[in-house]
Amino acid sequence: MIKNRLTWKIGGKAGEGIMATGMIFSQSCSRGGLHVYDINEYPSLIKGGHNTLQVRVEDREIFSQVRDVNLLIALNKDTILLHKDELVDGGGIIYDSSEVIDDNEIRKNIKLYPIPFNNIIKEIGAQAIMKNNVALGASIALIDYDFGIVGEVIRDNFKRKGDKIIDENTRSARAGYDFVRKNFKNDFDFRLEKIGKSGRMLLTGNDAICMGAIRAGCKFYSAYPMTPASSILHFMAAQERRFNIVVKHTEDEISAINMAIGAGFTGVRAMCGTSGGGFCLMTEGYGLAGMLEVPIVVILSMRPGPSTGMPTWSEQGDLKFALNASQGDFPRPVLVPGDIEENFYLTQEAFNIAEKYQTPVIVLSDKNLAESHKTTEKFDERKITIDRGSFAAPGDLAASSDTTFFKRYKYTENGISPRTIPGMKKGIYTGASDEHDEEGNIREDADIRVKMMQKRGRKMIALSKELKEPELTGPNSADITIISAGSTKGPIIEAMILLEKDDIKVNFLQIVYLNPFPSEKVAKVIESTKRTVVVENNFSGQLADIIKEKTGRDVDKRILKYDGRPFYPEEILASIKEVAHG
Amino acid sequence: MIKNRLTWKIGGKAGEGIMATGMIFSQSCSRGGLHVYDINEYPSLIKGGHNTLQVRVEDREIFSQVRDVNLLIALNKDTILLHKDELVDGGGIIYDSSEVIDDNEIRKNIKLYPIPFNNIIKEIGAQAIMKNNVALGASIALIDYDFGIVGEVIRDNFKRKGDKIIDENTRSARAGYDFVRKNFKNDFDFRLEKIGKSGRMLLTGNDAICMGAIRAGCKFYSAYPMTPASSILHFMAAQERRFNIVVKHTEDEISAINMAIGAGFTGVRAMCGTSGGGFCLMTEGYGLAGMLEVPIVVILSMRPGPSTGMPTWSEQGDLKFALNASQGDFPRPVLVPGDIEENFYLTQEAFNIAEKYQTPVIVLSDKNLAESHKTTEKFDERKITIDRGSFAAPGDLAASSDTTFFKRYKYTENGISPRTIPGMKKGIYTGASDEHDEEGNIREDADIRVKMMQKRGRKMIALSKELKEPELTGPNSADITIISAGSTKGPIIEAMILLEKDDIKVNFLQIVYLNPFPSEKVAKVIESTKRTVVVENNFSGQLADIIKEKTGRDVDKRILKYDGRPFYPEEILASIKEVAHG
Amino acid sequence: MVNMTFLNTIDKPNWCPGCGDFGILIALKGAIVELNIEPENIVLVSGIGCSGKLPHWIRTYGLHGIHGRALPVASAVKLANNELTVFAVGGDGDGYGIGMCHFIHAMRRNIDMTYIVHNNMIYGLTTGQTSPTSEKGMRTKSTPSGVIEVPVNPMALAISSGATFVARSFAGDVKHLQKTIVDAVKHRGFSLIDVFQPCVSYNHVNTYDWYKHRVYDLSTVGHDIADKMKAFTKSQEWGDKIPIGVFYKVLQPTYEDELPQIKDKPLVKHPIDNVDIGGLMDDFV
Amino acid sequence: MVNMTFLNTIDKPNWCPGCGDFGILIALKGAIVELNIEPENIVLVSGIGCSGKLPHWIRTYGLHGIHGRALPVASAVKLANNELTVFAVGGDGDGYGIGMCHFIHAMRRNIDMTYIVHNNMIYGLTTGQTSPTSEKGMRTKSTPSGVIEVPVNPMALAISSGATFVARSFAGDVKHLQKTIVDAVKHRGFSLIDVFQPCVSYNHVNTYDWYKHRVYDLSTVGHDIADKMKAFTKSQEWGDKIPIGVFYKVLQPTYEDELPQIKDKPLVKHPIDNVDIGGLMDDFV
Ligand SMILES: Cc1ncc(C[n+]2csc(CCOP(=O)(O)OP(=O)(O)O)c2C)c(N)n1
Ligand SMILES: Cc1ncc(C[n+]2csc(CCOP(=O)(O)OP(=O)(O)O)c2C)c(N)n1
Ligand code: SF4
Ligand code: SF4
Ligand SMILES: [Mg+2]
Ligand SMILES: [Mg+2]
Repeated sequence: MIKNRLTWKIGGKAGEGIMATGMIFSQSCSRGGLHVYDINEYPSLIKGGHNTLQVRVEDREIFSQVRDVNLLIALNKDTILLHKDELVDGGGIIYDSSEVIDDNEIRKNIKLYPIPFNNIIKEIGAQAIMKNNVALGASIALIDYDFGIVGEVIRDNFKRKGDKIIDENTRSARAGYDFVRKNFKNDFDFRLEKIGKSGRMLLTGNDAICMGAIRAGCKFYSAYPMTPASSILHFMAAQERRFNIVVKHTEDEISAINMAIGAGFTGVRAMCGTSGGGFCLMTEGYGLAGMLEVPIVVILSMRPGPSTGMPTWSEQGDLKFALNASQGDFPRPVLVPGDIEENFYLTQEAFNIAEKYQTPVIVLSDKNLAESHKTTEKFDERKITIDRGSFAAPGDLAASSDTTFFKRYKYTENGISPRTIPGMKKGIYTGASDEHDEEGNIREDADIRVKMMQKRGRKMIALSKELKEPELTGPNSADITIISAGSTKGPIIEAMILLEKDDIKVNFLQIVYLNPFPSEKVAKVIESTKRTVVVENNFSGQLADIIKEKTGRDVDKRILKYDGRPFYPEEILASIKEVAHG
Repeated sequence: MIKNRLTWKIGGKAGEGIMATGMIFSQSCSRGGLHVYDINEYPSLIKGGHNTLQVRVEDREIFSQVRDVNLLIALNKDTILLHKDELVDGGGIIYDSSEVIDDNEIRKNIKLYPIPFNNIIKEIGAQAIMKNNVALGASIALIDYDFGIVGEVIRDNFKRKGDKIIDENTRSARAGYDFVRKNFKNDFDFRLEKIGKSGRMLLTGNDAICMGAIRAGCKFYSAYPMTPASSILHFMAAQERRFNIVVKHTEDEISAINMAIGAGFTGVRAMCGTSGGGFCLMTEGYGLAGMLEVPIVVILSMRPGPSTGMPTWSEQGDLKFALNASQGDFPRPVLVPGDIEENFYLTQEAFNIAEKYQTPVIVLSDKNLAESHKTTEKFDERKITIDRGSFAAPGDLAASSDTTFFKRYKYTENGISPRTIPGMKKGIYTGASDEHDEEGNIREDADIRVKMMQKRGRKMIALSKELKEPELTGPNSADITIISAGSTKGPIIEAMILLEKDDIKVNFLQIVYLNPFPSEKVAKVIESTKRTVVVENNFSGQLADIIKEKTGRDVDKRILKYDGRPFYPEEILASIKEVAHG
Repeated sequence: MVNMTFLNTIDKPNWCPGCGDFGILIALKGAIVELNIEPENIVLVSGIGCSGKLPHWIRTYGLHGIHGRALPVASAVKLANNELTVFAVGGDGDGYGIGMCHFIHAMRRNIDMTYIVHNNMIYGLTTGQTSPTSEKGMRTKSTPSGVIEVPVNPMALAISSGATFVARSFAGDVKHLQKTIVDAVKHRGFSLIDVFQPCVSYNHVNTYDWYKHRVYDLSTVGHDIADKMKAFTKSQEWGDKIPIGVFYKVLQPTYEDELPQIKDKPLVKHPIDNVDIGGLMDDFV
Repeated sequence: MVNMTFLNTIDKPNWCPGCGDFGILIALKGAIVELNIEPENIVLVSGIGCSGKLPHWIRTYGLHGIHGRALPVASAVKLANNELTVFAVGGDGDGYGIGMCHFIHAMRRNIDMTYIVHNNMIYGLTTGQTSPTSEKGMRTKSTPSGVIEVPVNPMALAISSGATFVARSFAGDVKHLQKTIVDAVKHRGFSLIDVFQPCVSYNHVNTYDWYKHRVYDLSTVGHDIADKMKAFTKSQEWGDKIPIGVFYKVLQPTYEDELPQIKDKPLVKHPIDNVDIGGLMDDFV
C-alpha cells in the first residue's frame, strides 16, 4: 500500500463539469494538508470535446504533473480508451457500469470499479449532471480519504448557490462513497490520509499574477479575452470593486495596451495581458511605451503558435518575439517566472521595474503555468517593496521654467529622468512618440537623437546591475547543467528528484530575467560544466539561441517538446540519461 | 580644374520645390551619360522645414553620397549656415544677393555667387517660385554643363502641364544661366561635361521594388501610407491600369496584410508594404500567412524607431523584429537588398520564394535605399525566372477523394505540399489558422502537431539549400573583413575604393539572406580573417547579435550609426583605419 | 448540380448541442443548393470564434483566418477572382468588436460579397465575456457588475456606412435565414446579414425563446426597403418587438465595377510569366 | 487664471502657412481660457498626422501617441484621474481610418471627454493620400483614378453609436469652433466635434472657400438637438448646403458614473504602498 503518493485523473466530455469536480478533489486534498499539483487538458471548443483534469497529490511539495496515473475516473468510454495506458500496475478505473468494456483491452493488473451512476442518481433523486459527484465520492472511498473534508469543500464552493445545491452535491458524492464502501473490497493500493490543516492556498499561475498585481497597487487592467490570459481578466474584474481597480474589457488588444499607457502616463500602475496573437496587436503600443517612457506591465501568456495554433494548449514559442517586438532599439525588460510563487513576486517586481526605469515590462508566462493549480504557502508580504521610481521633487518643480515644458526626458547618468504626471503644477510636458528633446519637443537633430538613444539605453545598463544573478539549484559542480526558463522549472525539479537515485550529478540554472540577460553568469556556468542542456517547450530551441547570442556558446543538447503538452519529469529524466550515457 | 567629379547640393524651405529642382539636375546629369547618386533630407512636416537634395555626379558608377560638397545652392540663408562647412576648398555658394552674408563666417577659399533672383524673375515676367530654376540655371553655367540637356529634361518633366509651364521653367533656368555667364568669371574649379547618351535609368530603391514586383507578376498590392514605404503605394497605384494590378489603400495595415493573404490564397501574386509601426500591425497576419502557407511578399522599409521615431530619416533598427515577428516558430524568410539593382532582383525573387515555399517573405529595405536615386543600367530580364511552385497536378486532383477535403497540407519530404486555389474542381479545402491535419481540419493531437511543425520547418531547410551563399567582395584574404546587410553596402564600397590608396587590405561580405542565415559561410569568413567588423545603421548592432547567435562568434568591432543619417564613406574609412591601427 | 451531400464534411460540427450556429450552417448550405453555385467557386472566409469554425463543416473553399479579419481577407479574395462567390462569416465580437474598423470600411467599399454575422451577444469560444452587442447591464465574466456601454447597433451602422443590402435574421428560423442569404447573394454589392444566434452555453438572457417572442419580419409590415430614413428608424427599434428581414437595399456600382483592370477577366487569370516592363524602364531613362 | 500667454509654447506650430489647424489651435486655446481650466489639469492626447502635433504647441499636459490610438489613451487618462479635463485630437485618417474601431467603441462608452477631429478629407502628413472622408472620385496619390468608396459619415456614425454630444464645426470660423468646444467640454459625456479643416497643401477641392459657401449653422434653422431622428436626417445633408453646429445632444450617465471605485477619489489618489491582500489569500485556502 502506498500512502499519500497518488495521481488521480478525471476525464469526460467538455461542458460536463469535469473541471469543477476535479477542483473539489484538489481542494479537498489541499485542505487536508496534502500537497497538490493539477493540470487540465481541453480542446478549443465548448461542449463535447475531451476534457481531463489530472491531480497529483503527495505529502511533500510537488512541482509538476507526472505521467503515471493511479486512479482514473472515466465519465465516458473515450476516457478509458485514451488514458488506460497511463495507469500504473495496481491502478484503478472508476466508470459507468452500463458501459461495455472489453476486458482484453485493459491490462490484467488494473482494477475495475464499475458504478451504476444512473441508478444511484435516480435513487437519491438528483439530476443527471450529479454523476461527476457520485464518481468523486466513489474515488474518495477507494483511496480511503476523509469524506468530511470533501463535504466541507462542496459547502464552501456552492455557498452562493444556496443550501439546495449544496445538499444535492453532497448527497451525490456521499452516495458514490457509500456505494464503493458497500460493494468493493477495501483493497485499492493507493491511499490518501489527511495530515492536518495546512493553511496553504491552492491557486493557478494566473491567480498569482493577479494577486501580485493587486498587491503591487495595480489600479488599471485592460485586456481583450484570449486564452490563456482570459482568467486574469476574469479575476481582476471580479476584484475591481474590492480593491478599487478599473478593469476594462476593451474593443481589441490595441486599445488594451494604449489604455494601459494612458493610465500609466497619468500615474497609476497599469497592466494589460494577452497571448501571442493579441500581443502582435500590442507591439506598436509596446514601442510607444518605450519611447514615451511610460511604465506599464504586459502579461504575455504563451500558447502554441504560429497564428491561432492550439489555443488551449501550452508552449514557450514566443521568447524571441517578446524580446524583439516593435521597431527600433529600446529597453525591453522581460521577466520569466517559473512557478506560481514567482508569478506573484515577479509580477510585483515588474511594476517596480516599470516605474523605476519608466519602461514597459513583459512578464512571460504560458498556459501550463497559467491554469495549473498548485498548493502554495501564503505569500510572504515582507518580501514586497513598492518602489515607484523618481517622481519630480517639489523643489525641481518649483524651480522649473515658467515658459517652457518640464524636462521630462532630462539626460541623466542612469538614463532615468524625473517624472511628472497630469495635475502636477509646473510639471507640464507633452510626451512624443517622435524623437524628442529633454522637454518632449519633436527634434530630428543628429546630436539630440544620439543622446536620447543613449539615455534610454543607459536605463537597461542600470537595470542589469540591479538584478539578481541566476543561481544554480543542486550541486555546485555537476555532470550536466540544465538551463531553462519559465514553467519547465517544475518538471525539471521533479526530474532532478528522480535523478537523485541515479549517479548522474545534475544541477539547474533557471533564467528568470530574459532581458537584461545574465550573460556572464551563464557563460561561466556553461564553461564550468561538463555538459549543458536546455529544456524548452518549443520547436526551435529559442532559449538556446538566445544563450548563443548572448554568450557565443552552444549548449550540448536541446531537449525540446512542441506538441502542445508540457514536459513530464519522466521525459526529461530519459533525455538527461541519454545525454549522460550517450 | 576637376572634371566630372562633383557634389552639388540644393537647400531651402520644405514645400518650395527643392526636390523637384534637384531632380532636374540629377536627370540632366544622367542624360548626359554621367553617373548620379542623390540623397534627400527633409523633416516630417510639409512646409517650412529645412530640405536638401545632394547630388553626387561622376563618370564612374557611384554607390553612395559623400560628405564633401562642391557647389551649394542656398535658397535661403539657413542653408548657408547649416551647410557651408561641408564645402571643400574652392567650392562655391549660389545664393540670393539680397541676403546679407557675414563674410567672416565663410571660409576664405569658398567662392560666393550672389544672384539677384527677384530682379531676374521680374525681368523675365516669371512667378516667384521660379527662383529655384534660376538657381539651377546659374549652377549649370558655373559648372559649365550643357544647358541643352537641362532644357530637354524640363520639357519632358512638364510635358503634361503644357507649353506655358515648360516655357516659364526653361526661361527662368536660362536667365540664371545667362546671368552667371555675363557676371562671373568662368573660374569655378569643378566642371561637368556630358559623355554621351547612357540609356541608364535614374531611379530610387522603391521604384526598383515596384518594377521588380510588376515584373514578377504581382497583381495585388495593399498598403496604408507610411514613410518611407508610401512611394511604393503611389508607384503601384499609378501603374495599376497599365499592368492590370489592383492596388488598395486600405483602412489600416492589418487590413493590408490580410488582403494580401486573401489575394495570395486565391492565386495571385500579392504584396503589401509598410514601415516599422505598420509592420507591428501586420505581425499577426504575418503569422497567419505562415500557418496557412499562403505566399505573400511584405516590404518592410525601415526608419528610425522606436515608435514614430524620425519618420523621414533612415535606420536599420528592425532586423531582429523582422526575424522574430509573430508568435511561435514558422519559416520566416527575410531578404535584405543592398542597392537598387538588388531591390529589383530580390523583390522578384521574393515572389518565387513565397510561392515555391508557400510562405510569407519579408524584403527589408530602409529610407536611404527607398528614396535615394541612382543611375542604374536597365535591368537584365534574362536573369528573371518566374517559379510559381507546386500547384496540384490535374492527376492529383482527379484522383482526390469525393468526400473529403483536398490534402492541401500533405506531409512531404521537403515540406512543400501541392497547392490548390479557389475555382479548381476537386481541390476544395479550408485552410485554418488553428493547427490542422493534412486536409486543413482543426486538430490538437500531439502527433499531428509534431508532424505539421516539422513539415513547415522542413521548408526552411529546403530553402536554405537553394540560396546562394554570400560572396566576398575584394581580395580573398584581407586584414579586415566588413560584414553588413542592406543599404550600408553603398558607403562600404565607396570606403573600400578610398581604402585602395591605403595599405589596409579590406574585403566585404554582404548578407543578403538574413534568414535562412548563411551561418557556415559567415563562420568560415570570420575565422579566416584577422579582424571582422560590422557596419550597421542602428544602436545596438543587431546584425552582429544575429551573427553571434548563428555562428557563436563575436565580431571585433561594431561600427554603428544611429542618428537617422546613413553612413558617409569617409566615416567608415575612419573607423576602419582605427580598427587597423588601433 | 450541387447538393447537400456534397457540401457535407467528414468532420462533424462540434458546436454545443442546440447552438444557433447549426441553424446558420443549415441555412447556408440550403442557400447554396438553392442558388446552385458550384462549391469550388465559393469561398467562405471566417475569423476566430465558435462561429469562425463554420467553413470547416461545409465543403467549399474556406479560409479560417484570425480574429476580426475575415472582411479584408474576403474582400481581396473577391478582387483577386471576381468570378467567385464570396462569403465572410464570423461572430459579433469578431465583426463588431475587434473587427469594427474593417466592418465600416468594407461596407463603404461595396464589394459584391455577403457577410453573415453570428450575433449571439456574447463571446462564445472564450467562454462567455461581454460582446459589443451585449445589452447594457449584462453580467459576464469580464463584466461581473454589468456592462456599462450601450451596445453597438449593426443595422444603424450599416445604413450609415454605405452597405447596399442590410438585413437581420434569426438562426431559429432557418427558412427566413435561407431566404435572406439567397437574396443577399443575388444582390450585387456588399450584403450584411446580422443573425440572432442563441448561445445556449453562455448567453442565458438572449435565448431562442427571448428572440421568438420578439422578432417580426419587416416584410409583413409594409416596410419600404428603399427608404434609408425609414430603415434607420427601424434600426432603432429594440425591446418587446425587434424587426428582422431586409432593412435597406439599394443598387450602387460595386467596387469591382469601377476597376477596368478586371473587366475582361479576373486578376487570377492574367498571365504573368512575361510581363513587359520595357516601357516602364524607358520612363526612367 | 489661465491666459493665452501661459498656453503658448516656445516651439511655434510648423503647419503650412494657412493651414486650418491654426484655427483649431486658436479656438482650443480660447476655449480653455474661456472655461478657465488650469493647464496642469488638462491632458491633450493625439495620434499621428499634421493634426497630431497640436499638443506640442499648447502648454498643457499632452501625449502625442501613435497613429489612430488617441481615443484609448485618452479614455484611460480620464479613468485614471477623472478630475482631469481630457481632450483627444487627431486627423480624419487617424480617427476615421485606422482608428475607426476605437472611435465607435469610445462613443458607446460615453466617457466624459472631448474628441476634436481635424477633418481635412486628406492625409496631410504623408503628403496627400485618400482619407476616409475624401469624396468619391477624388484623385490623390493613392487613388490616381479617383476614390471608389463612398466617404464615411462621422455624424451619422456618432449618432448611431451612442455619442451624447455630436457636433461639427469649421476651422475657418474660429468663433463658432471655440463656442462648440466650450459647449462640448461642459457637456458631461463623450463629445465629438468634427472640424472641417482646410489642408492648403494637398486638398485643393475642399478649400476655405468651398466650405464657406456651403456651411450653415444648425442653430439658425431651429434644429432640435434632442431629436435623434432629426439629427440623423441632418447628418445626411451634403452638397451645396452642409450643416455645422450641434447635431445631437443627450444626457446619459457617463462611464465614470457607473464606477463606484472612483466615486470618492480618482484612481491615481488611492494609496498603494500597502494594499491588504490577506483576505484575498484566505479566499484560496
Ligand atoms: C487577436 C485575438 N484576440 C483574442 C482572441 C481570442 N478569441 C478567440 S474567439 C474570441 C471571441 C469570440 O466571440 P465572437 O467573435 O462573438 O464569436 P463566438 O465565439 O461568440 O461565435 C476571442 C476573443 C484571438 N483569437 N485573437
Ligand atoms: C501605423 C501607422 N501607419 C501609418 C503611419 C503614417 N502616417 C502618419 S500620419 C498619417 C495620416 C495622416 O492623415 P490624417 O490622420 O488625416 O492627419 P493629417 O495629417 O491630415 O492631419 C499616416 C498614414 C503611421 N504613423 N503609423
Ligand atoms: S459556446 Fe455558445 S456559440 Fe459557442 S458553440 Fe456553444 S452555444 Fe454555440
Ligand atoms: S499638409 Fe495640410 S494639414 Fe498638413 S500642415 Fe500642411 S496644410 Fe495643414
Ligand atoms: Mg459571439
Ligand atoms: Mg487628414
